[in-house]
Amino acid sequence: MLELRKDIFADERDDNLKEIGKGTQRQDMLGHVTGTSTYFGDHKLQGMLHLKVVRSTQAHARLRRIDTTDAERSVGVRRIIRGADVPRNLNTLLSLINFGKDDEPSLAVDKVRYKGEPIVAIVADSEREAFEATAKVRIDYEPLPTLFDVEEALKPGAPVVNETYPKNAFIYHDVYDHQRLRFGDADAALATADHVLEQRYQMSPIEHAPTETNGAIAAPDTNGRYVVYTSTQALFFSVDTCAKILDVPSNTFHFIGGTVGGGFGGKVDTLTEPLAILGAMLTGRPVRYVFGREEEMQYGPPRGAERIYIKDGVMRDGRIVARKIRAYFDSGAYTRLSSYAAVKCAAHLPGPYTIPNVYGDVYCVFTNRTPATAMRGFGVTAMDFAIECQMDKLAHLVGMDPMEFRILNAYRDGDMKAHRREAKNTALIECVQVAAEKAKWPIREEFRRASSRKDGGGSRAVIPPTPADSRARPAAPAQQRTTYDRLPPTITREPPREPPPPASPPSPRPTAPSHGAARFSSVFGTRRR
Amino acid sequence: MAVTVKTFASSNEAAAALSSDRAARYLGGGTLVMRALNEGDVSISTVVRTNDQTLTRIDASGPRITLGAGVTFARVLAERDLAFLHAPARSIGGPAVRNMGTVGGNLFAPNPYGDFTVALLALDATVAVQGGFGARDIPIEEFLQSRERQAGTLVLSVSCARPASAEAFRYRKIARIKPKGGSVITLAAHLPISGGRIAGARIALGSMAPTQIRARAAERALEGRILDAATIAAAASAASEGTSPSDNALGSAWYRREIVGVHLRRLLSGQE
Amino acid sequence: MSKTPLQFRHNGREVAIFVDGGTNLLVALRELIGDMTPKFGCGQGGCGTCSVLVDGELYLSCLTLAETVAGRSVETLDSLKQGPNLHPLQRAFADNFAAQCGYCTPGMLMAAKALLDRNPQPSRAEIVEAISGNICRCTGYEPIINAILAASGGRASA
Amino acid sequence: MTRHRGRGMASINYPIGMNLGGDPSQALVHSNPSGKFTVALSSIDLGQGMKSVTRQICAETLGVPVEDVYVDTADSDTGPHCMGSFASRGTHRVGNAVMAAAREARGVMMEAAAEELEVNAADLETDGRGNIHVKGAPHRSISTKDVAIAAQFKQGKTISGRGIFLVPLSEVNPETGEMSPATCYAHACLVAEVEVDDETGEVAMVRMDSAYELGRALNPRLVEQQLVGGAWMGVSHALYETPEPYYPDPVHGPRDFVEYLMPGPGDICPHDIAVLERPAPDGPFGAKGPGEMCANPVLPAVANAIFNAVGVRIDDLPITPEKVLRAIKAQGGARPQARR
Repeated sequence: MLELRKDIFADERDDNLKEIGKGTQRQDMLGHVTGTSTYFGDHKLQGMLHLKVVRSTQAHARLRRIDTTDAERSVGVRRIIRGADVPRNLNTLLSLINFGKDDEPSLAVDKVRYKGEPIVAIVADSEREAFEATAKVRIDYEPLPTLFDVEEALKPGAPVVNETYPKNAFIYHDVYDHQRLRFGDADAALATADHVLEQRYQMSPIEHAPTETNGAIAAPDTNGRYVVYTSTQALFFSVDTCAKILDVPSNTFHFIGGTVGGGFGGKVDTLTEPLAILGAMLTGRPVRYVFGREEEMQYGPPRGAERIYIKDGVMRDGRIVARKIRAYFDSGAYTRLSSYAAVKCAAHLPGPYTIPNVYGDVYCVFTNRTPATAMRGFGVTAMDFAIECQMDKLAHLVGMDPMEFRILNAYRDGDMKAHRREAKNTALIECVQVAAEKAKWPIREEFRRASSRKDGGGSRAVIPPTPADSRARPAAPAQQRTTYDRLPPTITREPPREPPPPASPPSPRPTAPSHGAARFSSVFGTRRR
Repeated sequence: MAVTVKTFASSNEAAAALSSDRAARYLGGGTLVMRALNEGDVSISTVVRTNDQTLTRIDASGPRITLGAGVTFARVLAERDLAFLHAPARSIGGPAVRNMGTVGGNLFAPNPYGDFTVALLALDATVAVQGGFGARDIPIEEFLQSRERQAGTLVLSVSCARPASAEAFRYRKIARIKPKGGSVITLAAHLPISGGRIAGARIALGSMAPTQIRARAAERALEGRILDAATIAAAASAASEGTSPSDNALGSAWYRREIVGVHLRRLLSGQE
Repeated sequence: MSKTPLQFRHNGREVAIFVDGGTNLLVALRELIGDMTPKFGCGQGGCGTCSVLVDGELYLSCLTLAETVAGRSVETLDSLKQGPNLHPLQRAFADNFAAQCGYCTPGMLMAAKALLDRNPQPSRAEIVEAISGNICRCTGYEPIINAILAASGGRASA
Repeated sequence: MTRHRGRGMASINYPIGMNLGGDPSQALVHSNPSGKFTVALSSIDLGQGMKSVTRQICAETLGVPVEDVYVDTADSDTGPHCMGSFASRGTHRVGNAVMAAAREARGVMMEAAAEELEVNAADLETDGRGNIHVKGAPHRSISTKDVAIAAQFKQGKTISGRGIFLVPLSEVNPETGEMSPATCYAHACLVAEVEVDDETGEVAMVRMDSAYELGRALNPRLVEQQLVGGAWMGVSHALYETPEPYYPDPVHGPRDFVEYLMPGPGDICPHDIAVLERPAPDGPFGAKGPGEMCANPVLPAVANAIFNAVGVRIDDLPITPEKVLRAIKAQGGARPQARR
């Protein structure tokens, strides 16, 4: 079922190693099959309390009043935690690497921006008692108009989801509401292409659905420290996030994890740790906060949806001459990690192919849904779906075998990629050849002979003249603080920017396409010349 | 307030406890009530159960079979005399759910659950319930139509006539996931044959309305006819008539209407 | 809060505990007895990570009211290993690399044991049916099916 | 009723490590007095095999058997910093950090052995079975255990090493998107065969054939785990999964594993895999990282196979029976394309 093709690229490898390359048993297998691998939830602590959160029933609403009077009197309740109890109740995950602005409270204070947003946390003796108390919290909502579509969100006059980003889009480089990629002159090339195909692709959100839900157990330790058993996928990321939100030095915490029941990207966001620790700080007792399955599925972060428009120009012989892409990441109500994925997505354009003219705009958009996060293939999975469906359509359009079409356009060693770095160590062609062979999918001799190590570079290594866009109007001021933040504003420094490149000499405007050129547009539902 | 568990020796006492306490729920196999408790449903504060042996009795010897409400799907599957109910029983959950889930509980399971009940509806079953005012038998269709109001009653058993032949009763659950998946739609057909013609056709559908329902238009298309291609086609094209499916995570109302006839045709003509 | 006394056999050993009303068997096993091998995956009956055997039958411990096992025998994964020796199913899961994150593994093994106890030489289809109530998010199921085939003396289909 | 078969393919690449770099990971390696090694990490094993693959990297680099190495994850008091287990960075970033730490520890171990054997450390080599001997003179040998004892109790040396791996952060040009997103890329091509029911829109997987290029399969069994499980997830994303079935309308979100659809053990198909290894110049032993990219080619390959089977293009994931059926009806019936 798995075959190692040692014959390919053999000259680049030393296969005479002792441990590397062996199918050694997993270090954790004995623990797994005996049920003795220790996950965060397997820690049993004396006097442990249970934390549950009250979640918003509204997708977008102002919070007129939060009444916890009855909940406080409920049997078994040890502590009610509200936004004001969170030392720094505004954070964005990537502030740890200076990317983006704090935009998300741990507990909502004056407004909720997605259904399921945590408003109040309740720490009680038992889960049942915590549940009973959550049912007694009364919240008075003033519903606000909701936004669920990424393109609607970008229209002028759309309701503002997240006041940190008043245009409902993440701001890149303090200037743009999208990340750009510009390589060559895509419009000019599209105008001279034999065929132009424009299509729309949509990926729905995806839930990570690990069999172990997100959770943490925090307990007071000696010397004023807290020990935290956690399901996090990123231990120090979580430590530092908790230190920031709880406004204490990071060595206040002793995080223990490392054996996690599946993550797939869904255990990076550090959602349970800060509240569990805060609960332990406020009660002096161990506190456990674990997502239920419905919580995990609906209010645990998903991989966000993406909408992608691709417009390609292809010649009759199968060469793609231009690829123009507009992509929208649906980040949900807060940034989390989608902003970063959009940059990764831009870098991924135009897929593993050498195309001389590439144009990309990638947006990270805010809507009133559960904030999205990373997932296996983050920033790339949906784009690969769009690009590879598009490749199949293009091959069909020019009457080529899809395998041969891939090999014809594949990037090779020495080619210039659209993000202006040389392609090295490429192997797409060989993968296509081997997959064709395995599937008994016939491809012609010249394509069987192609190689990633041949015929790249040269004219394919050139950075083409790239016309400069007219510079967009600068967006809203970089720093916006909201009522959540009790600290004086601090300026988040973006990495210094290079000045925009000098405008290339404008390339001559292309003439009308040659006769017989077919142009399709699934986007506008028209077929035009 | 913790949950109070009340265990009674007889179904009478259990029924009385159930009908006297709005916050009480009867615990059968646990697949509904324990799930609700685990998920923080604080409207349940009393769990009523009984060890009454009559609730777990199976009477499958005669032409009319009776299943105690507490009979599990695994027990139905273990009973050779209940072969006609094996397909619906096997379509419930995975093995653990079949070991736990009960015939009585299934009557209360909302969409996308409640597949066994679809079979019982096609078999014109009778539901024996014990309410605050004593025991009575209710036709299953009536029971399902008033299911919302049955929360305070205790189901004792269900009974139905045994189909005349294996051919006369057919069941199919359409699920996205195999072998264990939630119902997109569920179909059961009871087609007694008298003198070569269908007499007393019953077609029951799951996930085609808020509760399991009968496809009366399809039944009419079958009634009194020979089960040939034309009859099957007529029944299939009438299958969605009178249904009111909803959108849910497993499929849309549109999709359910589109495929119900296709699957009824396949079921009646013996196609995969 | 009143507690209910509960006695049952846990992996062959008599245990006596006090449970709160409504406590499920999973909580009783993990928090009151300290057997951490059954896992919480959903509390809804949908994932099978909490699977145990009650009188030899596969049960979802999260949906089992603890007091209903009074006087009965409950077996968890902790009972499989006999001293230092792995059960053939455990050995086969290891040999077939049938675990990644390992979280579904205890439930999978119990579902497999329930099958093999009754049907020592199951077909592939019977194995698929037997593990159908257990979610694995990592492996794609193929190695698990192969492991159970191997443990029953069958040949892996790969 | 007709069921139509079709085949489709897709080819992809995938960047290894956090985009733009700037994502360090550290490792500490030390020996106990018996010559057994511990690797301390704060990286996470989510099932992908972090503990196992770093264990093999450490053993290979030290020149000791894998049984003599134990990897400890993740404790913020004892494990040095790691950015986290995401972005296909485990094997590449953490692997490199472990390699660096193991190299340093090996240096001390060889020095200590040299002192015991009264030779130059440069003349020594490890046999991978727990012994160190003079090159070309295997009888002049000392066990790693004896070296560790000597280092600890006689020479006063710690056989230990520190390692970090950092790809420096790349800037992004706001106008052109010029950047250095990754230092190496994995590759794949996958062929999917499906069967489409033209009356119900249901799609069943028939088989998959694939080729994945991963730099180096450090442990082929672990690679197989990722590729088999990852392709299953790809099928799941292509045909089943969504927490918002009516996106962008947020209604009817699934609440449990019955409503959240993922292929069951009865929905899987044979998958025949070839692994290619073109070592990454900066990968540990050339390795890249198979864990994330393995799902990606499946989605478009399945979509393209559906087109081949019935002639409809579904550009909207997941490709549910409803979407297929609507498209077939809109087209006036299935239009099977040329068999591939």
